[in-house]
Amino acid sequence: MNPLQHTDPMLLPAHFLHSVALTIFFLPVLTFVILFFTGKHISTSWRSWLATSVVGLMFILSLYVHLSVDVPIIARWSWFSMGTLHMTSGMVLSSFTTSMLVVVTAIALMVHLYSMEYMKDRRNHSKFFPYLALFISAMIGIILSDSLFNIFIFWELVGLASYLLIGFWYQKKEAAAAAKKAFLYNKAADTAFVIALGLIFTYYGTTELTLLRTLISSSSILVPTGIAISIAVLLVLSTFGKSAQFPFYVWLPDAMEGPTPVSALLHAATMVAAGILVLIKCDFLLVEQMRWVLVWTGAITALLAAIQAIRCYDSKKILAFSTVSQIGYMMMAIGTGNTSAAYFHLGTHAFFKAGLFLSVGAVIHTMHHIQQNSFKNKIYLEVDTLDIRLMGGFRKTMPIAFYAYVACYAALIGIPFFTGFLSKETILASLLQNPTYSIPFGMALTTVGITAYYMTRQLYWMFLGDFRLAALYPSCKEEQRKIKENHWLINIPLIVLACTTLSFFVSFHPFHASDIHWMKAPLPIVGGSTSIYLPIASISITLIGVLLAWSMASKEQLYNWKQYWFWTFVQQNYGIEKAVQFVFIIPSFLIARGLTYLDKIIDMWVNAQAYLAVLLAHIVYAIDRFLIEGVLKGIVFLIRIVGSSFRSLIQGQVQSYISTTLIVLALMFWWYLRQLH
Amino acid sequence: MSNILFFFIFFSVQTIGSAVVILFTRNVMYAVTALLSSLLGVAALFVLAGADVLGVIQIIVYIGGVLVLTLFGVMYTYQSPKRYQESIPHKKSVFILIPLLFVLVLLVQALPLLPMIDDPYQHASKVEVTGMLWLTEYLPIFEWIGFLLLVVLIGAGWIGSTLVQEDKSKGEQV
Amino acid sequence: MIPITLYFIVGAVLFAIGTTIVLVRRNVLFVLMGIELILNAASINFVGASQGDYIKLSGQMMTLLIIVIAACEAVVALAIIMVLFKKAGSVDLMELKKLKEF
Amino acid sequence: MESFGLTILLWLPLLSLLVLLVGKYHQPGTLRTITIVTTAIQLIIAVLLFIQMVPEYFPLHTSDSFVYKDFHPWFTLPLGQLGYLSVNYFVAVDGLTISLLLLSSIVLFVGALVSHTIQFQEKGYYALYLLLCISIPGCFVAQDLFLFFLFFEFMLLPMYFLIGIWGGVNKEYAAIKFFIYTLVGSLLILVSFIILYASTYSPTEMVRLSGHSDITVQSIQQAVMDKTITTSDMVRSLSIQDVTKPTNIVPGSWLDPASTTQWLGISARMWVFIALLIGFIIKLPAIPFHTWLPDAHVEAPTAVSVVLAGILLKIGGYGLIRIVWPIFPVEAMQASTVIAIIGVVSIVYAAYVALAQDDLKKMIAYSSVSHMGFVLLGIASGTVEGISGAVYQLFSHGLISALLFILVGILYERTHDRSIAHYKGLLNKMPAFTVVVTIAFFASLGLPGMSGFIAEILVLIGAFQASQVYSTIPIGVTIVATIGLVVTAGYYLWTLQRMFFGKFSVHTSVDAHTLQDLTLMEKVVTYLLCGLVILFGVLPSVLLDTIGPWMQTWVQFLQQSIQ
Repeated sequence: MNPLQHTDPMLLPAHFLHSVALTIFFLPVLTFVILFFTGKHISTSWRSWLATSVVGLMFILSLYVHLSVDVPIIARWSWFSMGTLHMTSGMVLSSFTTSMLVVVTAIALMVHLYSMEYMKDRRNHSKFFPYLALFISAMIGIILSDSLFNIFIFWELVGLASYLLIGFWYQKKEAAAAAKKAFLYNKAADTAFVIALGLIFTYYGTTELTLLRTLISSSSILVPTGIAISIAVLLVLSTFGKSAQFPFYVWLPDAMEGPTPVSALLHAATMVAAGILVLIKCDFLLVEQMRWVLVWTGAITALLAAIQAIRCYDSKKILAFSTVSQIGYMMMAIGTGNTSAAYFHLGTHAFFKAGLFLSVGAVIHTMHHIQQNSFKNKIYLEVDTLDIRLMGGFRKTMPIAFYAYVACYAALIGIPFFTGFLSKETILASLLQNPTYSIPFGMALTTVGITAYYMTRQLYWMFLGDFRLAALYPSCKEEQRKIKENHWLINIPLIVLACTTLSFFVSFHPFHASDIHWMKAPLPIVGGSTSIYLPIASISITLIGVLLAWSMASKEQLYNWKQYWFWTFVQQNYGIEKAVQFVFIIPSFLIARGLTYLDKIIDMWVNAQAYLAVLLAHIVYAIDRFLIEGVLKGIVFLIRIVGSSFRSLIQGQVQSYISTTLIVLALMFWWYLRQLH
Repeated sequence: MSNILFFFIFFSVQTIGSAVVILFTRNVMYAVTALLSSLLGVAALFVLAGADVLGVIQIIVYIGGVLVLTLFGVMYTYQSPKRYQESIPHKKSVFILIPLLFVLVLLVQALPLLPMIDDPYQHASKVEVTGMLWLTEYLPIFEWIGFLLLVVLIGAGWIGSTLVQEDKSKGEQV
Repeated sequence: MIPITLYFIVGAVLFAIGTTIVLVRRNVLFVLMGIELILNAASINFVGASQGDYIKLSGQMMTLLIIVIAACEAVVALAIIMVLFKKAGSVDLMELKKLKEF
Repeated sequence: MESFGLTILLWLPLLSLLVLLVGKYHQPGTLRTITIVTTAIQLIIAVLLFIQMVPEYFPLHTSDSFVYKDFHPWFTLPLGQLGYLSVNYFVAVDGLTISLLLLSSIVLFVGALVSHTIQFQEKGYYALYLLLCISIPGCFVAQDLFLFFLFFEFMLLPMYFLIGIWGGVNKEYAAIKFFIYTLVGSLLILVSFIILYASTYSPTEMVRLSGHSDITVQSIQQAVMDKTITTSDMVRSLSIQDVTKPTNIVPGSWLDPASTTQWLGISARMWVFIALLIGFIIKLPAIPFHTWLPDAHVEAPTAVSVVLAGILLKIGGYGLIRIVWPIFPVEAMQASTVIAIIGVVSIVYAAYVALAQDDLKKMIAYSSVSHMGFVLLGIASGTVEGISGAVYQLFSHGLISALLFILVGILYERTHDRSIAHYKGLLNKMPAFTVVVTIAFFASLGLPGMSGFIAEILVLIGAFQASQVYSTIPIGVTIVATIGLVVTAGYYLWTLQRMFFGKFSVHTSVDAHTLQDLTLMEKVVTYLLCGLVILFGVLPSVLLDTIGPWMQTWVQFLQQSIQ
């Protein structure tokens, strides 16, 4: 060994649990590789079972790790080195990270079980499970990594996996466009992450979060306030992209082009959760001076997305807007410094949002089957199977999906005895504690009502009343009746997820989250509702929303709100996309065009140089031709005359040759004899 | 003017005159005859210069050998009187300048260089000395010359023989 | 004795005439005769120049050499003339232009 | 004995060249087999050299810093007033060289594999290709600037003919443009080398040539300081070690740091630095010396584009790291802000221009310019991260651009149409091709897990650090560079969306029946490159642990010089 290569004190040996955790990480990577390369060579059911059982194994291992971890244990090894400079990879196992691991693997397991049936007959099936595995492994990477550098890597890989999965049905033009849009919005936000990473590395010398935490808390490295604020702002900006916050959130509704299980995973556990997760991990980097940005962005996002959901008819997009809105709550929580509340809401939201997506997916699945069967009967339903205006009456035909939906719905709008109520109360309470955030608090409270409104509306249109598609195509009535209930593989995840939304699952106190027992409390839940008035207020607002929706929904006519400019504006994402188009994309293309011309100008300049050189050559050639060559030609002409006169002597006759010889001989004699004188 | 000088002039005129005849005649036979006269004149000039032996050799070799050979040549290449009669093209008269150039060189450059030789032994015979030198000092050279002559004769014979062979082959073909 | 100058002049004239024959005449046989004349002119010069020489007789010996060479030359030349005549069918130098370069 | 492998690596193609030229081969493919076997042996040797290489800390610019080394005196030329020129056959391998040697072996091997598209005058083609197989590794291992320049020029000539004879429609224009641009560059380099020659002397060579035991380096240096040795008696060497040593500069010469010679207010040292910089930047290329590249790449046949993008551009970066910066450390640090700005402008500018291209190959060519901007930025940063990133970018871009050009070549070979707008939904027809294209595109846009990411992130981190360590590169400049990342992602994804996704349809000028998926050979080549890209993306330690110490000594040298 080289004596100069000393052991870096930063490096830490690995614990046994780390190898288990690494196994959890590498299992989906392995699945990805195996399934990607075997492709269509193995059957659909084999592929599904393999992927699902791997995720099941991961879930069990995660539970084991979570239950084994007591105090945070960290491993750190050198990933690569440049001389004595090491780039380290760290892994932290704490109750926080491992509980997140459990949440992600649990939801992934549900989604896998669900997908086995849901994706069975779909095109391109051979790619679905590998992409899903990639998605999950990247997410686990974010959860476990202790180094921001590594987090960034998995962060981008999550983006890649979402790109592949959103564009899964690549033949649909919209799907390809949505995938590109999602990736580009994320990439734009990621540049902020790159810059933040560079600044952190420059000013702190490491990107290991545990080390950074120690450095900052001990104030051993003094960083200019401006830099510290910029780092925080940049980190927050980058999470706005992944977690779909204003103004980056416009990619999320479009991302509904992907298969429904993907949406469930993306909204519940992986992609949008990643941003919140990173913010919670980097909480100590978020300086006080900029936290208001988080609160305000969260409040604005929550409100705007909720408003957009009011007039939305796409069953999945409504849920997408609700996700954006709920993530806004989490942002607010982080902004107020109550990261545990954010984390709590993240966990509860993961379950009930997955449940919502899967139950809605079950309905869509049925709709899809109705459409397919109609095709068989030569009835072509040229309709959007996601449109809630065409649904209805599924309460009777699909009771399991309905009740699962209702449970998750209750959790989302914040009905007591459901998990969502607890977590939302905690966030609202922490907002209330800071008097400067009274306006955001008001917005958040308003959003609670709006959420209740649009979710009730969706419930009403989807499950209650009559089957409205049958009004257009009467034969569908029969079809709906035929499909009684979904496959058990779809129903089991629905039942499990519905159970997890009950508040007993996390806390025995139905109105207060302080005695949370959910597995091991990952973070101490601070706050909770301090006054009795807050729950009352929020519950009443929720009830108002529900009742309003009930009364409005029954009266709401098909296609009747579109003429108002406000709703048009809302449905166009408040003009954000237009603004992006005008401020970034069109200028980009103009710049590209312009620079291409500039390139041509440079080229022209180079060519002009070449032409000038050629021109000069021609001028020189002309001089050469008329001046120098003229003189030469004259000489040649003279020589030719002399030559031809001599040549007349040399006509091939011996005598001519002799005469020449003799002349020369005579001259030589002349010369020789002169010498003798 | 001594007798010798008279003879000298006489034979000189004979030699040069005959040469002039060769230059101008159109008849080859006349030319051969004129050549004979010219060579005889040269032989006489040799004798006048005290080279008796050379004069004899001149007559034997030239008149006996070369001239006869030339006559054979004339006979062999005889075509027709028309072709036989040739004319000198006017264009070629320019060539006369070239010999004159040599004469000029001689007169202007060479003659002034000549030493005036005083002859102590007026007209003493050189025959004896010639014989002695032939067989002593110049013997190897003459051996070589003889050998050269042999080679030349063989060569000439060979050249001639190819002609004969060609004739034969032609005859056979016909 | 006869002055060498005279011999030289006679030799020169003979040489001039021989050369003229060589250069001017068209018949190869005439050319051959011209060459003989040139050789004789040279012989005259040698002999004339060695008038006063009674010991070495270099000039005479050289003349003898010339005579022999002349004989050789005549033999070979005539052989060539015959071949030439056979091949070209002519002894006219104006018609023999094979040496012409183009 | 270790230099034996180096000798074989360098001169084996010459043997193959002789075999190729002397024999008559009627069997089709024989010539290609010879070339492939030759490059394969070169690759194996390069890999063996790499594996045996022990990462250690060597003092830079002494002959000890080389792991494999081969030194033979070549000739000594008396040059009158300018003393004696001592030229040696001096080839050696160190941390920087081994990475590029490995890269060039890989790319040349791959280039030989994809040369089957050449249909006429194969003998000439393969002969020129083998000549490249000598000159390119030669350029990397040469430690004498004379030798370096020799190899450098010998690379130019085959390239000119390869583009000019076997190229596309506009090949003559492209070849001449390439030739003139590069010639201007090499002219500047040559002039700089001559000035370097005139301004430095080599005490070690003087000791070696004198043969006296009592003459030492110190005594000679003392004598030069005392001016007892006149300039006409000095032995000068263009060995990189000698030229880069500051103590070897002749006192009072142009390049003497104490000299006050100025022209237009810029010191002579700075002028020579600028000349050398431009000479190598043309090769790199960076804005505004880049316009030869799109034409040359587009017109060249596939294998030649692969070699051009894969290795030839790297020589620019190599020259900057190996020659320019060590000789002129102070000037380089003075100019580093400007150079970083040139690099950033290259990144953003070329990315934007690529966005506007309709020709797939041209787009990739511009992306090369964009990626080479990172090399310039990394070198300008002068930090360990930055320089490692730059070298890693050289390596990674060599692999990725080779892959990209092979893929474009595959498509062009089938349809003779490279227009992006003429294809839609290719994924339906060519699934394997699309998968590889997607991997290549994502690798090129710097997705983590691929080699390009490591390079770019290291360069950016290095550039950020430069703002703090030397306060040379303003943070804003680096932030602008990140815009390039987004635009790069934009044009690649847009191309993917337009060409590969959606329903299948092609322009009427394209024959849809010719669109076959990858053949076995193409699969082997592209999967190999994909595998390498991912390997070096996931395990950068494979390369960086070996070459890292060299980078560190390089930066230490730089820091010592500017103090």
